Amino acid sequence: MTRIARIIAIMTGLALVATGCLGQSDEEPSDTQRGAEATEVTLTIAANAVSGGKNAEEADWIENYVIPTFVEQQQADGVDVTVEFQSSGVDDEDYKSKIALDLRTGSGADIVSLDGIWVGEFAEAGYILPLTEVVGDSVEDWDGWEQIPDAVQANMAFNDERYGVPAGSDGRVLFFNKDLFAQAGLPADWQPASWEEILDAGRALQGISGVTPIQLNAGTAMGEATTMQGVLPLLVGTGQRIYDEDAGTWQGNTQNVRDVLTFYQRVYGEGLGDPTLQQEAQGRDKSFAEFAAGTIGILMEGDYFWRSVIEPTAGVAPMPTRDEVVGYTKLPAMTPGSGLDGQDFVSMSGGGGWVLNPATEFPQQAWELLTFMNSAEATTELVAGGARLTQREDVNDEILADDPMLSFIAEEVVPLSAYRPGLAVYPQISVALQQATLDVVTGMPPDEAAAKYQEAVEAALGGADDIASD
Amino acid sequence: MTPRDFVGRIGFYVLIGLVTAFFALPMLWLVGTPFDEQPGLALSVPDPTLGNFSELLDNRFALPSLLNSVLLALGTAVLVVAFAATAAYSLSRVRIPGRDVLLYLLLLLSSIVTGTAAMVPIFLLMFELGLIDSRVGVVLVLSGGLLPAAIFILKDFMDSVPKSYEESARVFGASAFQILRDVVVPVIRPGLATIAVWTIVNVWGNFLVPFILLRDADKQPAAVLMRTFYTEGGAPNLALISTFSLLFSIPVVVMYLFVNRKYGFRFYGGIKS
Amino acid sequence: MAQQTTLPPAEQPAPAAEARPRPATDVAGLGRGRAAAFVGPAMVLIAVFLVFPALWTLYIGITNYRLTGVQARVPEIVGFDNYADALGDPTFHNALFLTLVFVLFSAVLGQNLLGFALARSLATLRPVLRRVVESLVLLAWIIPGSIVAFLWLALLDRDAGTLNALLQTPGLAWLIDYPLVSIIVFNIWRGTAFSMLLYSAALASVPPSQLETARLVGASRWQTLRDVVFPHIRGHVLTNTLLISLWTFNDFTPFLITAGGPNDRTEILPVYIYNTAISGGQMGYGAAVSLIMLVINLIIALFYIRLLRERR
Amino acid sequence: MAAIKLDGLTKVYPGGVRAVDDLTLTIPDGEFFALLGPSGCGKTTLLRTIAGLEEATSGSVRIGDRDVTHLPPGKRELAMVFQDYALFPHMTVVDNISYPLKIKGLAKDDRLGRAVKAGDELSLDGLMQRRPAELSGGQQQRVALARAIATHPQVFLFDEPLSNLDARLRLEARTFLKRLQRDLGVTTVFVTHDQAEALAMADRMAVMDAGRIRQVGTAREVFQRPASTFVANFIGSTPMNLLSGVVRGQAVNVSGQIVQLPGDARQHVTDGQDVVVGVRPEYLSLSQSAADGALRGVVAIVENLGTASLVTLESDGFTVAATVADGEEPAIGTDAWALPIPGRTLVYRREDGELVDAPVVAAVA
Repeated sequence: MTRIARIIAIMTGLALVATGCLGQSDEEPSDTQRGAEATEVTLTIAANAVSGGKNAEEADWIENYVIPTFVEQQQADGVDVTVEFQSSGVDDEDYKSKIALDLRTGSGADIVSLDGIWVGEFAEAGYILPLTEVVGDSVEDWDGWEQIPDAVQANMAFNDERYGVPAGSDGRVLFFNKDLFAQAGLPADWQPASWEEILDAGRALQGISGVTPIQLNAGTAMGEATTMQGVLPLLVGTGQRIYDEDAGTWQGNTQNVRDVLTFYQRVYGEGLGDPTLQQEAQGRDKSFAEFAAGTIGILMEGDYFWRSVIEPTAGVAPMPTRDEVVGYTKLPAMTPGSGLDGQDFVSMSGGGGWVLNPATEFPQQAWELLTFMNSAEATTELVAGGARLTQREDVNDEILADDPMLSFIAEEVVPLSAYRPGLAVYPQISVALQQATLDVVTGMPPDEAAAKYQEAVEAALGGADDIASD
Repeated sequence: MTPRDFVGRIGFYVLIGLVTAFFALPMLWLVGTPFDEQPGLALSVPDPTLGNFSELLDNRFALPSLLNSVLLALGTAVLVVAFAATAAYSLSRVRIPGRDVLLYLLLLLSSIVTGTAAMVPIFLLMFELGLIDSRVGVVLVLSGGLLPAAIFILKDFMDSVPKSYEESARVFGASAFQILRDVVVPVIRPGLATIAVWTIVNVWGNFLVPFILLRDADKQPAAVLMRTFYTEGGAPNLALISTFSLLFSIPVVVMYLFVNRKYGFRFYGGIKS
Repeated sequence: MAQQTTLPPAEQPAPAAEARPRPATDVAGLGRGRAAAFVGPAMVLIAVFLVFPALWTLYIGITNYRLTGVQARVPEIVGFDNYADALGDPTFHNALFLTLVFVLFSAVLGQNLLGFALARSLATLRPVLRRVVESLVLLAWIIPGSIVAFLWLALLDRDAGTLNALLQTPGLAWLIDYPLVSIIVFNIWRGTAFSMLLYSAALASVPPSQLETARLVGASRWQTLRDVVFPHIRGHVLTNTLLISLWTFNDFTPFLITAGGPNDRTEILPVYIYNTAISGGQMGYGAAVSLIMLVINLIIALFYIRLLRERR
Repeated sequence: MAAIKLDGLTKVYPGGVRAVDDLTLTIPDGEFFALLGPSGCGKTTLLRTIAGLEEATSGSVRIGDRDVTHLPPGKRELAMVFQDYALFPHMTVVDNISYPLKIKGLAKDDRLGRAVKAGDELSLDGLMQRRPAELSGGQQQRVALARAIATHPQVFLFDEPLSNLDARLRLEARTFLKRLQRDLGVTTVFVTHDQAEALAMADRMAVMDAGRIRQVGTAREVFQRPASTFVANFIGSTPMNLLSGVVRGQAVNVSGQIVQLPGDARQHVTDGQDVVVGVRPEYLSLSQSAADGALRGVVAIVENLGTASLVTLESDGFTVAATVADGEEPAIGTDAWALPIPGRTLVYRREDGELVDAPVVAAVA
């Protein structure tokens, strides 16, 4: 009976405050020292990782290393800590929805893994707060910050405030098949200096039958892969970010966007790419498989491709000859010096990090756990299984010494890298970009596609005020 | 049999054969791929291996998630069958003004709640009710969404059962409950079985509701686990997916076979043959 | 048997509605109290876990609510802007048109006709054969959607697909070249079982004597169907068409196969809502489209009822 | 065993349809009583109201010395056989028969014993473990009867129990039911729309129309002296000749021909009154020559009824049918004369269709 009574009470209550119930009331700043003296503490970590599934290494690291080690350390200090792990391991959008719902209701885990791109929209929604507001000024004193490059820190920052600690980084490069290059008479140490040189290499590869010279992600079916491993790296090669934070404007129908779309037109219009593949729902996976099978010449991807896709043993599209056959090179700007800040080469980076739930009962202990997770030992432990880029320079120096590819990313690519804007409207802009590439791939002239893109951006932003166009 | 009939009969069997092939063809992948050493989308005659299964069984969530699915599916089925049966019986036998309109309306509303747009209200409601991370909560939400259609189908079904059964039992002095238990339920049992299977099938494949409402990975059902067999880049791990698909299908298939054998898996069109 | 219950005599000025047999008010002797107790639990559950969230969703439809961002903190009531936006949006028109085509061909025609044909022809098959065919059709219905999606991806795959291997058409990208047809055929495959079950039962209720009468007067197959079988199963046709249309209208499974592509050519309404509400984060807009979907469903339902309930 | 007394019984359905209208009737203990009438006349509603399946709007039902008006059906100590028998398809024959006993709380052995006994009485031994779907229509009917008998009720109610049987079986079942009822001596009410069935089986019957009883009586009474043109029309395997006419002195003028008024009718009619003369074809003797007081017509149709033939004569303004013995049929197209047998002619008022010697309201016992 009580449950029914409760349900009825809640229903009437909710109906009464219907207008207010969707919004999040601004809560008063709470005591950052709450629970600091507790001797029995329960902390929860949530991540989009699950043992035996997506991001399994991370899940195993949390369960097998972070939790027991931290609990032991705390016990030594006389604090009885229980740490729980909420694992998910699903599609990013679904994970995001779940985390948003949790944070919105003031429930959910104390430490939450978040993609850097979500930080802005979560902050705007009031779901997360700057670390100093959750924990206090002691956040500044953490010695780990010195080890994390500013560019990487920016990924978990919003409006110049740190909202979380980054966990790793990456960069985009061009991968190419040296065997095919040799057949086409191209050098094994290929380093294009401009987009034109990429097209030249593609044309050279065109002569080999059964080979798709260039895989440049395009279309809506590829989703964010089109944006992150296609449009945006090209766009920064023209000298523009998709969102200019200083001016507060988005790229609309600009020359830069048209340049990017023109490049797409040349790749697909000249038959250097496979337009059908771009439209298949499983197109990206198939492009991986084809590259692994040696039927794709050049492919733009993040280092994830190297360490998780064509990794010779455990990759999803394992390529036993990876180390000998696959070459990688920085992505050139459109023309030398045309890149962002006058760079000759460009890249985009992504990556996630850890934020603290503002509603945590134990902000101090949660921070302690968070810093432990981002300590050099813990970070080293995380990447023990396979090399990958971490957020910490000291760790990278140590573990990447044996991995030329990742050292290359860490040393040469990340410093050139740009990040996506973490604003709530970004996904719609991203879809508009994907659509524009699709239009071009299926035959629409770049000018027209760019004009259509402009309309979509206007619809998403509710007006043309914050759009740059020329 | 005239030659024309004969040709017609041959044509009929050819047609049946084509339809059968149409329904069987896609399932070949499910049967073959789990045993393939290099599982892909291609259908190949595999060199049979059980490697994929041992890889899957290394996943500590794999088998428990099937159990979780069973719990959620059975819980929902019990609730839906019990409540839909009593409600459909009552609605079929007692005239309530506007009941048909009401049923249609509920049926339509149920389409909203099963969609993604209702995610926020459902989550907030369950949060206020303290039913987050509770299997009971998932069962309640799923039941609420499935009940209208279940009542709709069962009422249709009840309407075709002669009322003289119940009247006859009343003349013997049976109580309303006895009538329900001894006469109505046995008579509409194939319908109840159908609704139960329908419910289980719906719950079995539902991803969003359990995913949003459950927190503990150990409580997540197989439909959620299935979504974890992708890499961070979104590429499916076909070895795990194909193998798990097979395991994931077996319980519902077995259930269907069981129900089919025991109760006859069909709708009822009146009692008189 | 209800025929001669309580017809009013001709001398009494009975309204037209009374001219047909009246169902008794309470055959089971439930009484009002027990009837309410029987309906009660289901209604409470539906009210709390369905009607309430559904109404709330409708309310969200008049706001600019988002799951994240500023609008998550302070959603504003935008009235019917979402509806105006949707109704003026060509991608919505596209989604609506695709949905109607999808429902018409895959459910109303495809599942209905194939289900009916199967129900009719299976009765004449040998039991063993019948069980095999029936089970296959039902399996397609029972296997969870996420698995089924893979089955069809494997079937229709451009390079390694079973269908291309079978038809000797290597490299034919079914999902790119014939996306809508593909998901229509897929949905027929997926959902025919329900219609088959329902029509099997319905056909059993057609008195054999009437079928024989039709044969005696030399009616063609088609005439028999139209004049003898159909009048008997009219109600079942209504129920079936209504349910499968509704389910197909709200079916999300095609997303797992084509993700709405290529170039939105299979972006049916549920996929459209997913893309706007979840991927695009526009919960308010998605909720508004849900209501539009509901209204369209309602119109379709009313249309069917008018079409098929004329005898009442 | 008990008598049934209905007093002022009325059943009004929501919507205002009076299915049973202020009906008073007594059925003595042990009587086999038929409710006869066309579809929709209220006979089934009346039966269901006696059973308690419908609640009376007003009036009372008494069974024996108990007022059962407000008792639920199960407490009225009666058994009912439905038109479709209502055998539970999921129970075997023996379970079906013993189910009421189970409801009444009898021990298992007890109810099995009684079920087997009832089954034996109705020659169902050997079928006890079958399910209803595996029985023929006649067998199903016997199971329904056995189920009714096994409860030892005070009253049997049959709702068209023979209508689902084929013609031959129906005749057998008729005899069988009648014998069974006589042996058991249980007061029985049965509903039928088939007048032959009612005539053959019932001790007494009530002919109903529009929720009211139009006549109550024995088969002979109802057949020989239908109390109204309605009853007259309804009873008899060949319909009664009903001829409209006007009283002229000692006779009735029917479209120019004269029919003598029966003696006892004369005092109830006035000269010039509009009446209907009723005479059964069986009570007309046909001759090929003119006879005094006979109706003349041209032979139009001859129908063979087996042992007799029905001859229809056409005249200006009316047709009249008469039966003749086998082999005495007149030729078609010839003139013939139909002479009413004395004392068998009935006269009805044209205005309300009632028999002239009867009170204005239909006879109610």
